[in-house]
Amino acid sequence: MILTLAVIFPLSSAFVIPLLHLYGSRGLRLFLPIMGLGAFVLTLAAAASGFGDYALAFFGGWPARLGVVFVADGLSSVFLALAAFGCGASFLYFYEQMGTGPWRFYVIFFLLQASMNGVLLTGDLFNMFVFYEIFSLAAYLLVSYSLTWQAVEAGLKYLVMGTVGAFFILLGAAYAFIATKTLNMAALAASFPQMPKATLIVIAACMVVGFSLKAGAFPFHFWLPDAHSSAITAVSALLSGVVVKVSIYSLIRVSLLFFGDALPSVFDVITVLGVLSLLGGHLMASRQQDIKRLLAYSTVAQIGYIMIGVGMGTATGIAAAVFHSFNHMLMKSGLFITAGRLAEEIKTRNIQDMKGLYYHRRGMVLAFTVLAAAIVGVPPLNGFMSKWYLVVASVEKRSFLAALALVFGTVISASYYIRVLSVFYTPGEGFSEHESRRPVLAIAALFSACCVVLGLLPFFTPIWELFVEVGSKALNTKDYIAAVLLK
Amino acid sequence: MTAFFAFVCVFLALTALVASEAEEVLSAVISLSVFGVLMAMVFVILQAPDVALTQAVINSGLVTSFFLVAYSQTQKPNLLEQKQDIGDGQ
Amino acid sequence: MIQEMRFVVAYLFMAIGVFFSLTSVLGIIRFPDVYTRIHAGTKALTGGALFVLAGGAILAPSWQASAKFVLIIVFFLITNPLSSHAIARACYRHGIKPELIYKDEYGEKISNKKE
Amino acid sequence: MIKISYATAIFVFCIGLYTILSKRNLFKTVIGLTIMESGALMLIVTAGYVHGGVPPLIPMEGQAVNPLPHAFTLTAIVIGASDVALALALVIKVHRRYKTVDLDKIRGLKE
Amino acid sequence: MIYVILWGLMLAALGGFYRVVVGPTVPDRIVAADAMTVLMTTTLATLSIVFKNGVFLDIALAFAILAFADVLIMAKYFEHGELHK
Amino acid sequence: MGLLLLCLGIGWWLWKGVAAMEDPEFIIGPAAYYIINTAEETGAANIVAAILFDYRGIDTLGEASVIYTTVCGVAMLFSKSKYKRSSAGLSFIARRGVSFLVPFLLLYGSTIILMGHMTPGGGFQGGAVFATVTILLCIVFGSSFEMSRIKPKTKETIESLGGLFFVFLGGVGLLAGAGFLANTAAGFPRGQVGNFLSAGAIPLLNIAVGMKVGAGLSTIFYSMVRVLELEFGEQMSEVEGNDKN
Amino acid sequence: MRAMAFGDPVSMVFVASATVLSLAVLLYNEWYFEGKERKTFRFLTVGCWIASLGALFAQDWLVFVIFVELVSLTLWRMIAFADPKAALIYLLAQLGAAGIMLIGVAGVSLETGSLAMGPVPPEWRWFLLFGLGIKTAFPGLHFWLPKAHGAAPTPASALLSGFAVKLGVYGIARLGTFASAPELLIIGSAMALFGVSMALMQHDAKRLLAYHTVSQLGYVVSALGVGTLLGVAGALYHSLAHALFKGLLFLSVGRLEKAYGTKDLRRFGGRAAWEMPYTFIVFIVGALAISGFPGMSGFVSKVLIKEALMEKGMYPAYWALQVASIGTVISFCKLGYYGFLSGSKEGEGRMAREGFVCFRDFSGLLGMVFLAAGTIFLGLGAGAATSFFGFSASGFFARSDVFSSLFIVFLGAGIFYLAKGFLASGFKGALTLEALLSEALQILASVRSALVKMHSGSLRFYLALAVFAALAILCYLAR
Amino acid sequence: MKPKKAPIVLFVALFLFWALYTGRLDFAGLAVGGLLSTLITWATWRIFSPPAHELPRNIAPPLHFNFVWSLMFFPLFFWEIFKATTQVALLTLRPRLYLMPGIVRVKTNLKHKTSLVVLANQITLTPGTVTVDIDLAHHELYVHSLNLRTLDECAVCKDVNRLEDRLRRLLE
Repeated sequence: MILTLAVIFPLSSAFVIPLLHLYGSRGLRLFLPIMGLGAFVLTLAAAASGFGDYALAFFGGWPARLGVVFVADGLSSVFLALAAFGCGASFLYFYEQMGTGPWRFYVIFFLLQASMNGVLLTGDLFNMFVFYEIFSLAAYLLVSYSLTWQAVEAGLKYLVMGTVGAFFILLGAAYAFIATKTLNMAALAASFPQMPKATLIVIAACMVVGFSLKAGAFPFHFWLPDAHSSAITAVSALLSGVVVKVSIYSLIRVSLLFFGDALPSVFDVITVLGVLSLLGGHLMASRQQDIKRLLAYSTVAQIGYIMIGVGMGTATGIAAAVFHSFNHMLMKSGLFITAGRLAEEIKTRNIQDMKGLYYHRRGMVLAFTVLAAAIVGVPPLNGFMSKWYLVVASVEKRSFLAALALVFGTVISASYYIRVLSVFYTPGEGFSEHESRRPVLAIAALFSACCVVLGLLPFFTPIWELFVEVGSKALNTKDYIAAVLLK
Repeated sequence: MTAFFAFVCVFLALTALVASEAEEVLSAVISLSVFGVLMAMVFVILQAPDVALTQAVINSGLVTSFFLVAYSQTQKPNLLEQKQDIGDGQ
Repeated sequence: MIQEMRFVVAYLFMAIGVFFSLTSVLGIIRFPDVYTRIHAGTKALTGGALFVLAGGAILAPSWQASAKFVLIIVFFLITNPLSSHAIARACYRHGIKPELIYKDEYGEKISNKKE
Repeated sequence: MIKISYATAIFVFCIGLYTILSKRNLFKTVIGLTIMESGALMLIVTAGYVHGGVPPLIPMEGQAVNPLPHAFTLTAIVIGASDVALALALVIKVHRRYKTVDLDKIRGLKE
Repeated sequence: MIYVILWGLMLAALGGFYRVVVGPTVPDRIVAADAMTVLMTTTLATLSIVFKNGVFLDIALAFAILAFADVLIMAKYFEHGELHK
Repeated sequence: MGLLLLCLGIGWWLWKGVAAMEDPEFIIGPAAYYIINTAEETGAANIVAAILFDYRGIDTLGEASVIYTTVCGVAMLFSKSKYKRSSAGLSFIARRGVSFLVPFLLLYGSTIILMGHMTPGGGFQGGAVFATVTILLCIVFGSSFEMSRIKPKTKETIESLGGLFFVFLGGVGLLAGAGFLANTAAGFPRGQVGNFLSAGAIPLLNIAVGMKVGAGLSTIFYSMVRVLELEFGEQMSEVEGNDKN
Repeated sequence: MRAMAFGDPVSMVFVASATVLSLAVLLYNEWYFEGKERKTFRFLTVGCWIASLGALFAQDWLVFVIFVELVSLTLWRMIAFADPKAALIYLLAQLGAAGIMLIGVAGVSLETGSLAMGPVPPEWRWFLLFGLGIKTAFPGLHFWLPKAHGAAPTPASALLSGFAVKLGVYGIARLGTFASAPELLIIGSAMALFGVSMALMQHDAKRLLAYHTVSQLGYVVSALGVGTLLGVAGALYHSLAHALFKGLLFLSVGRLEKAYGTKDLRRFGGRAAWEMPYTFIVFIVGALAISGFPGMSGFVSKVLIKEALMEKGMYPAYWALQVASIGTVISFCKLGYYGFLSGSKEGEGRMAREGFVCFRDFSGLLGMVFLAAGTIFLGLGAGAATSFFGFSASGFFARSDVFSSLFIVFLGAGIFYLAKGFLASGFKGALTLEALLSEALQILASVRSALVKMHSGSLRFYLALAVFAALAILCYLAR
Repeated sequence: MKPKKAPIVLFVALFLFWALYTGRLDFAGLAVGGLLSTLITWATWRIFSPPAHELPRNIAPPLHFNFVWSLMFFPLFFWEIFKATTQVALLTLRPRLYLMPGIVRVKTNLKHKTSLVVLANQITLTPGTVTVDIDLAHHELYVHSLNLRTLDECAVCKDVNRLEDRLRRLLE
């Protein structure tokens, strides 16, 4: 029930908004916050319902083999919570900035949220593809929303690459279907090990390529910096914080469920992609002058971190990847919101023109500092903790190359974030004297506070154990299959 | 039937190649519409009437009109002049 | 007997249709310019398709299928002259001159109108 | 026959991919997307075919083909059409900004 | 026998395809494509006899009803240079 | 050339992937169940429609949402544009012919929608026919003609209502406790297989999808047809503005 | 969270040095800085001290690394005031070190199931040693040190060489407190010799001191490598002593720098002995201490170390340290001569005479005096201090030790007198990791430019690359 | 047939289409068909008489439909088509093309615009002739012919007039 509502409520909100707009826009002003809040609460509720045990929702009353089933387990719960927070922050930011005027934005936003929840919850491969397409289309649109030439170009590139990726995913699903004649993920997982190797390879490659294209791992990442830097601030935060993570979720889910036993070398591929995107992203970010572009390349690198965690294929690795995903949502959304707001206020995105920003926008810059420190991995903050667990995971798997790449990447990232920060703190003149408005500051402050708290929490073993449990549960395909198919 | 199907398949590949390689966009669009018809035929031979019907409906009219609308919109290099004209006219 | 007659008639129709289709395609390939090719294209419909479809209508297993064949014929008859005519007119208006023409009263009319 | 269909589908998919990779015109890119999609769809539909099957409509004489891929394909066709429509809309927008549809000239965002 | 008809129609369509490929002007291609569509629609209808199933006629009917839209759209584009006139 | 080889390399692997599998002799998996039990459980003669709207109804909702997303997006992208109204259409013959065809096209579209549970077709195909009709009207009669008949506002209302109707029909199942988009389990009458009034909610869902798709696709076309765009520079504040059309 | 608790003597020694040095530097700050910077530095110094206390009390490798990182951060902020670039290099080096240590720590925790500080399995020891080696500036890994020391403001330099690098030593000590470690011996002696030889070639006063830090840490490391109680005691004693006298030396050079406006030895006027007598006095104390002059702290610690070495019969290391001592003396003669004595009493060069106008002037000196007092106390009260380690030190200070120290001091002074001209000429080009590192940076830069070329904005290229990658993945999976 | 009867003709046509298309003669099917046909007739019959500015008003809709003649008309029509097609097919099969294309103006005597359009379509359907344009004001058709046969005498006009006569008997 609650799982269904988590998808249906935002979807029907999206359907209702045009009616509200066309027949009296006052209703829009009243209902829009309610819709946003409702979507947030329902998503969180779905996350909560799935955290302990497997929560299932059967569509049309059909059992999982016949129909579509929604499954919430630990993994999807964490990502649901992530999506709830990311979308909430982005919604709040946009609502605060634009009001109810651009109603089509909200339509697409709610479609995006609904489809993301759908991807995170669904237990059916083709259904996942459908929701994936909705949210990809919504994402392309949100990127090109501002209609500047950058936005349009980035949107087009994103669309072409994303569509190619989607077709690869579709091809993978098709092959899976050809081989097993079923598309329920649990049923697929049960019948994967008996598949001919050639088919297995094709499925694995198509899935990895498709999801990497959508997530923006290294040789497939080229749309990402364009899209994330050209979009408006709220959208950038949403894209970097949440949308990319949903692809990561799909990658984790698919690779663990299908290839965990059948074709373990997939994880090597994922690790290599992770290392490449980590190094590539950091190296590219280190020479950017445009702050949003820098952050976007940093996202590529962080995707690399997460993919290294996934590629380890162990409970610790998955737990670290999940934890880092969550942290990255907090950090990158916060960074995009603060940096984007600053850039909007001073009407430039060039880092060199931001000299002395600290002395004029104290709150925002402080929040930016904390978030940047967190993303670099300064000890008591969450970025450090997740990186530490990533290192632990990779050492556990004895892949020192990945561990060294992690360290090396961190060093590079420190170099460019420090470059930005030192510009902020160098005295300079020429900005109008007003502090950003409260709600934005509140979001930024909340996110930086969350960074601190999440950095300290894993020191308490039980909390970290929760994450490890999520990882081990995600690894335990037998339980998943049993829970979905036997109910 | 198999031979006929093979022929249709070869034909399909040929139209796809022409749609890909034609130098004019319009020719490619025309080729694409033929491609769509052949696709529908393939679906029919594969005993999928629903899919074939969808392909038929989408292919004749919708996709072509979208392509041609977009193409006609991009055939005006100087938009500013156009704007002037329209502004004067109305 | 009647059944066999039906088959014979149907296949005769169809054979005629295929013959006309092939000749019309030959025309499309051989004719010199657009306007003449439109004639050939029209023939592909009227000569070829109609006869084949009529044969099919005779051959069809049930009356519903025959009705659908008839419907297809009717709609072809309605739609195809439209498209042929539209193409011919569009070509002329677009400015594609016929390569081979002996008499052009339409061109005279358009040029008169413009003046 | 099934193998022929598979081969054609894969070939068509590759042609679409090749079109996207090699053509500079944006419309060609979109056409490539369409072709690619068609290839994938053909693959899925073929997956449902069985020899001597009949369409999955209830008064059936004989063994029906697998109806499940047809449902998927329907959905996927719609999705592909939406993709194409959106791509074309964006192409128009790009043309508004760049005054060209040459992909090698639409390179404002670098590095 | 019916296969002869199918092959004949498809060969005719192939001939039309030659014009689509080489057609010097775009209207040539349009005309040829239209003829091909007609021929292939007929083939579709004939296929329903091959498969002994009237369902496939629906698809042929769809093409018969809707295929002219393609040509009209192209003709419109050709006549006016844009579709919104 | 290298690119071609690249693509063919991918194709080679894909081919190896399918070549490794044997051709199926009979149907396995859920499809076997569908073929046997569809008539009994849903009352739809068209198994594909039963799968689309009953067994896997959420897929169809997703599909409708894809179109909705595209429609909203295209409308958003072109919201700054205006129509250049013109009645320059095709010749009189074409006009007359098309106007003669339009009622038949409409009937054809609605037939496809309403018979979706029995014959090939359904909401999407019928909706596409409706959209084709509107496109044809615009093309043949010029844009000013059709505009006077169906306003964008109406279309958008139809589209939203279609979506809401779909969700509502799904919600009935949810309220009945049989799960979202439940059909006969939620109390919709099954009817006689092959009869017009059968298959429970499937015809209704078809209608909902048809409303949505028809209005949506024609909105896409009309949004793209809009030409005159005021070049507003590239400030963010002027994005969207007020979207009145 | 694994608990932190008060440590054993080992950490107490380091705590003491950190505390004393921080206090002194706090006092010195008042004189050295002005305005806003002073405030910041006050804050940073205290932060640094607290962080280092955290590191020293940590019972757990992870916590240790975290706090060491915090120390690095505060110091980075201090250095960045003067030279952001050097500061960046410093921070990156420290971060890299921490990261490598983290890999080791992760391995340890997986292998042994606990993160407790202490000896670790040999496989992971190398990771930790490598990381700590960067922090301790092992030869080859020391590339960040001269730059950071040279660029930093004086208090930061003092803190840096006073206890930031000591944290690395502390880690090494924790790695294997009572186990003989020949690799440490080798590294230590190499460090001592290398540091001194590099120091001799410098004419930047602060760089000279920085290289001496390397050399003195060499003593400590080799003493740790001995692995006996005596060795550990010597190492601890020496690191405590070194914290005090090196801090002292840095602070006094800082005063010189402020007075002359330069750090270059050749451009010092050399009249400071007359103009700044108090500074000169404390400098002399420091110089004597580092040279191992009897009665000073350096003497005691060096004797302890040498005894430990002798006891185990590690003669090569012993002699290496002796040679290093001679070099130390030479270079400090050089520093003292050029810094304070080379000019005549009536020379040119304008320079404000040391005075005590306000609290600021006073506090600056007070910090130094504080350190000098500590140095002398450690030297004279050696017995009291060594009893802290649980054994009496009196037995070691035989006459032979005193004489040998004196001999070394005078030998060094004599050599300096003879080779004064040669030493002033300076020296360029040494085989360090720096060259290698710059090579690596070159490679990195070329990689980056290749990457930049890749981001050409061409969608077709992007897609081609993606498809190529897909093909590669297929080929890999099929292998 | 009075103008008000137009919707009824439309309704019948639609209903016929429905019945033929669905092929169901049970009550529910016919009821739904009737309902739909009524709805669509109600919604669209106006399209048959487009707004005033579209067309000259004075042309009335076709007055009658001669059912008896139609029994004769359609076979003749098909025979005409068959004849023309054979002619053109033979034309294409010759080794050398003997073409004499040209556009001629054909004056017609049909009064009603719909019958004019039907004539135009009929001409187009007949192979060898394609209607290029229609001049409503002068009741003229411009016909492109594949083979004029003679330049001076309008051979095409004769063919067209033959068709026209039949059509007039059918519709007017």
